[in-house]
Amino acid sequence: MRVRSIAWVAGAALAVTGLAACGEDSGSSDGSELVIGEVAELTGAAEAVGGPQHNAIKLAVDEINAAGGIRIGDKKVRIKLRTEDTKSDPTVGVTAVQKLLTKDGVHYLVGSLSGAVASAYLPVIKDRKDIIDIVVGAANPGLNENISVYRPRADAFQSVDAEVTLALETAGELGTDNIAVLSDKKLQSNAVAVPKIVDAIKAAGKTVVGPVDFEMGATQFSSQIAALKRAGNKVALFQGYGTDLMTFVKQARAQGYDGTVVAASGATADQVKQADVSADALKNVFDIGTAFPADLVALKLNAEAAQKFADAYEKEFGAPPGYTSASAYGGVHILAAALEKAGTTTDYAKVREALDDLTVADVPELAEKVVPQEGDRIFKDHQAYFSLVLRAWDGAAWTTVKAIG
Amino acid sequence: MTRFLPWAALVAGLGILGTGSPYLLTLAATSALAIMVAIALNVSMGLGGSVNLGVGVFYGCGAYGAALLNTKQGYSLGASLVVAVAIAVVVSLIVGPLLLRTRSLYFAISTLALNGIFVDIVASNDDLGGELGIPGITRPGPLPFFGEDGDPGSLRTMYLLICVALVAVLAVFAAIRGHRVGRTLEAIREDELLCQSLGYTTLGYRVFAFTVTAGLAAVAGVFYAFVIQYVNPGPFSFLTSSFQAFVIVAVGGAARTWGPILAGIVLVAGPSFLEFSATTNQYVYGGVLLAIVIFLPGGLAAGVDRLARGGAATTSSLRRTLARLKHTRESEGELS
Amino acid sequence: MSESLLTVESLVAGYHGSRVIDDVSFSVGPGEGLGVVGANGAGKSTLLRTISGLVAPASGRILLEGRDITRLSPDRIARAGVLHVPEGRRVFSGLTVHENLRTGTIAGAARAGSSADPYDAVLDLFPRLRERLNQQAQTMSGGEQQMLAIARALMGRPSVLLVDEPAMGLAPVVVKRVAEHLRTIREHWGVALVVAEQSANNVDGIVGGHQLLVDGRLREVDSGGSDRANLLAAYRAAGADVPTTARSGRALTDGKNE
Amino acid sequence: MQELLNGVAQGTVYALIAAGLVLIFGVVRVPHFAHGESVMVSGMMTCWAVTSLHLPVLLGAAVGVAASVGYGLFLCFAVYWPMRNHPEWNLLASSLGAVVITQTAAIAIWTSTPRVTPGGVSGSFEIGDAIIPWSWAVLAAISAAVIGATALLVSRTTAGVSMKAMAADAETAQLMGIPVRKNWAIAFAVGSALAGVAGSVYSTVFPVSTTLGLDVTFSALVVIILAGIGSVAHVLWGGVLLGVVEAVAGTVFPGGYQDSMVFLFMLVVLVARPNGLFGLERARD
Repeated sequence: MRVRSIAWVAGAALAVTGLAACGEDSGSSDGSELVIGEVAELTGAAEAVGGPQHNAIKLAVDEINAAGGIRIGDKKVRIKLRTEDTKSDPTVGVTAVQKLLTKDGVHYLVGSLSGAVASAYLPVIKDRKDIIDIVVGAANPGLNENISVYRPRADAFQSVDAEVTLALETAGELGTDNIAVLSDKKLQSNAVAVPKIVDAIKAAGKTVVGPVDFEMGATQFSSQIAALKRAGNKVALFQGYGTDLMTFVKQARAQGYDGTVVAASGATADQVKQADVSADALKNVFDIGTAFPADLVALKLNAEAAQKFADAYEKEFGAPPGYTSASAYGGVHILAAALEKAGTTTDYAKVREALDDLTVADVPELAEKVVPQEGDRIFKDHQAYFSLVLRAWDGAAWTTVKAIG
Repeated sequence: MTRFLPWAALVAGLGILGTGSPYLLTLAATSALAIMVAIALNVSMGLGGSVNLGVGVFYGCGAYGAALLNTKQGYSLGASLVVAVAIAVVVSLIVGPLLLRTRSLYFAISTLALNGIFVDIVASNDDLGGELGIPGITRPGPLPFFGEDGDPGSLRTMYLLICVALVAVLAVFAAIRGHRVGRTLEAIREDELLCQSLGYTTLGYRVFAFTVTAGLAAVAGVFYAFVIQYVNPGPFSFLTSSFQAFVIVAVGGAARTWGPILAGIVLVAGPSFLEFSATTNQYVYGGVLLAIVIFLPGGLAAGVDRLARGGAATTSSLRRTLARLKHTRESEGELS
Repeated sequence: MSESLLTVESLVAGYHGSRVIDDVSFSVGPGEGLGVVGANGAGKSTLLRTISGLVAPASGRILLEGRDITRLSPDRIARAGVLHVPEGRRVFSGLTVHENLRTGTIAGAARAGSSADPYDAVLDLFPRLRERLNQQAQTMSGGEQQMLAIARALMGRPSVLLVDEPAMGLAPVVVKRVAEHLRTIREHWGVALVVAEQSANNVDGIVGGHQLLVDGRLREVDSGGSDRANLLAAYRAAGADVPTTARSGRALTDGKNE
Repeated sequence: MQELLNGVAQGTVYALIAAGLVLIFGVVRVPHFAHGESVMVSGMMTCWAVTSLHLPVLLGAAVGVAASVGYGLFLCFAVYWPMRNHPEWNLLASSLGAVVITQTAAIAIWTSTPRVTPGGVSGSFEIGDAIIPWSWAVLAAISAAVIGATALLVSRTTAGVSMKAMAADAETAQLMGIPVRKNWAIAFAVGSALAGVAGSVYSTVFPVSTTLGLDVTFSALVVIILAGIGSVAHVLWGGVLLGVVEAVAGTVFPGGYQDSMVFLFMLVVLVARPNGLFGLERARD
């Protein structure tokens, strides 16, 4: 009696879910509205970076809609953003993408911060010629080799050369033979970038300390610092997020490590403040990365658009943009510009063509400095390249030391 | 005859879901996998009373085994299933007797540690894909009756195979639960010393439960690899897999055959139908979990049960049996 | 019987729906004793555990000095003056003798107007314990642990002391000594004693002849002395098996569920 | 040398957190997996009080500890106490539910950026060739002192003895008139206070984030396993041992197996001595 009743409820629940779900496939919208799906890491491990990325996407969509929408031919099409949280979990991510594709009839995706999530949903979209996925977060290699994926965001390799060059220069000045590599082992991009860094250093005739691993969100860097000190190291490359860089620097200085640190972390002023790191400790710490709006303003590159974006973002969300915010913001505008140029939202081959041919001048909203490829194009093989800058902390803000490339 | 009705209802429900969209198929397939892991856990936790917080290890063994076998050796789903599950069983037979020396919370923590070690190994070892994971797992072709183009991407085929596996895993659980072995496990859960004094080799039974859990979880893992076509360490960590399986069992009702199915629908599949913000979803998840464990100590299965019986208090016949056994032993021990 | 200290009226209790004790009534006054005699599983412990609040009764009342304590929690019943020396002694392992005794004071301290700290008086009664104050309780012999368990309860200045199988597992000499202590407590301290035992012989000297036979229901046995034949006769009269077979326990506790 | 001292400093904090958990788990047998959330709540509140209310660090710490105690007592009486007769795994599940809700709320309030409370002790001193920041020494000293004080409290006061009695045998403790509800409150209040002290002091030295709760709980559980559930004082050795093992593992295995080594060490200890290295007491089922 007992078992049966439960089973009935279970069976009935399943059946109802099934029936309810069968009738739900919604067609695409009536033409006055374009549904764009966002694959977002709003909770879980990648939440800290995923949040600001989501904010920037929302900001761009709001801007486009405030201007009436995307101009397709003689009509204006408003964007409806459908956001699905992946919980930073690949399994949930696959379900989320399927939901966007099926239930919301989405053909355009933006987002994807987590490399693992992107790798997991890739099989779902990779052979789909009717889908265009603008990846503005995940930096792991290979993603953009797929027909559906475009990446207007620096991949894992773009800062490698600059980092190694700076590290070698510094090592030369200090007359030291070894360079340490600290690597966040949880970052997928490091799995490919770090071996490349190590090879480059070795090729220049220096020895490598490490790679010394740490884990995202570590509170303790003692053993890493001790390893550096044991090796008599004077120059370290730091491959990880800004929050971890701050923790490392603060502890390293307190424990008597005074070497130069070259990082590609995208650290923000907020992170420095939250971690309570002194300006003294941040002496000889350099961060290399794609230019932030503030850098562009300082270097007078794309300054107007960058300033506009930074102001709008700060006004809307009460905080400065995060690590991938500018890429995310630019990504939505790139997609909109391509759609306008193609003059269609349903001929995907044409939209892809437009994306391939899109030039930097076509997207005045870009809040980053894209390095134009052949023919002033944004993408080369679906990948965009960015001007890098070298930043240092001046006691109140990260300031641009110089532009690279 | 009516015994088979619930099973028919389950099969019918899964069948109806099988006609749904790719989204529904994916959601149902991934939920079914989570439920399978929970059913696997239910053998050692529900029946045996050992709270195994490392079931993700064996889920992962299945998934990684299948991923490696498929991408490196070209094994099919069937062959991977046999080999990967065998690997998980062997691993469980090695670590099981060691870990099972501990009891209750100590056992829970040692299995949790095992889970930590497993994730560390697969994340740090490049041969196992490291953090990048293993992409490119090839699904089997569509089942013959779908025809040439009936099931592009084989998603529907994968879904059907997972359903078969789910029903099989559930049947294994029900069979163990109904068998003398299952009843002995439950007796061990309630009073291990008593069972030992009655001549049962309790460690043997506990290792058996641990191994069955490992094997069934590995089955789920193999299907995970083939349906997602990509494995990386994250989904097999304590927080994602073991935590979830534990919660499903606790919420569904430990030792109850249909408990994990109910809880899986509520906790895993359910949130996808809620159009709340991500944060609200988390609150709802936590709140539902708390409410059920506080107000329905026997889990959802017991709650449904109570509803069906008009609110009468449930009495475990097992407890009565044990009380009787206990008295018997005491009487024998002290009077004879 | 003069004024009644502890009164039990039509008590019914058991576990998981089974009735282990069924319609039990009795009362004891200050300085009086009551032996609860029966086979293993006959419900002695359940009776004591119900009185001290560990088992919730299905029906019936328990009164202490006229006050209804039926639904109080075990700790409040203890603080009201009913202390329970549990089966198997259960001294706190990991605690010293002194610490074990101190846990007992908590029950007494809660009652206002109680007399002075019984610490010295208790140690005078059990001089062996005084020698071992700093010893870990679990390292002592069974007899010493039994003394400690009784002494611990005495620290709570009980008006009623429930003692569950004080002779269990002890050598006859030790049993005799424990019995003497308990009698002293009843006669000189004026504590009401309810003592559960399997053997009527053990209880006689302690409780002063007043005994109840428990076999699920209680039967009062008017045993002027330690008359084993009487007891067996009473058992048969109650319809139970003679308490030397394992079956009796099962039959008595679980009959209703078979 | 440097690593050993680092390990000792970190270990005393683990010990302090574990000591709180020992009180809660030992006395009332609640597998309180939300204990780490108490540490987190205290750390975040301390930081908030110092940076937003501009309170001095000591007052900020008081705010943190108070929040932590409030949090612990709330869970005790809103969640665990009504469930006191439920099976242990139900309590475990409920504590995990509490973790999910607490963490979500904390991220909503404070985001997940790690933060350090400003105004801690600065400077460092040298022992041999090792450089020890003063803040670490202060952290270790406070932790050890608080553990010592708690151990004294447990062994010298009636409340402490009654908690030990409850830990040894809850049922018999009740029979001795030991008030269960009150002792639950004491155990949770004191246990969470220890977590609170750990959280607030830790936040002045190391970054705390809203997501650290479960990790902290795991570390505390490892310490308890090394030390055995019986004693508050043993926990100090368990904590130091964990800190040192972690530090040494980090040095010997720089390749990222640090966590594994700690877990492996714990497993070896568990398998070899299922009741903990220093455990005198039998682990009850």
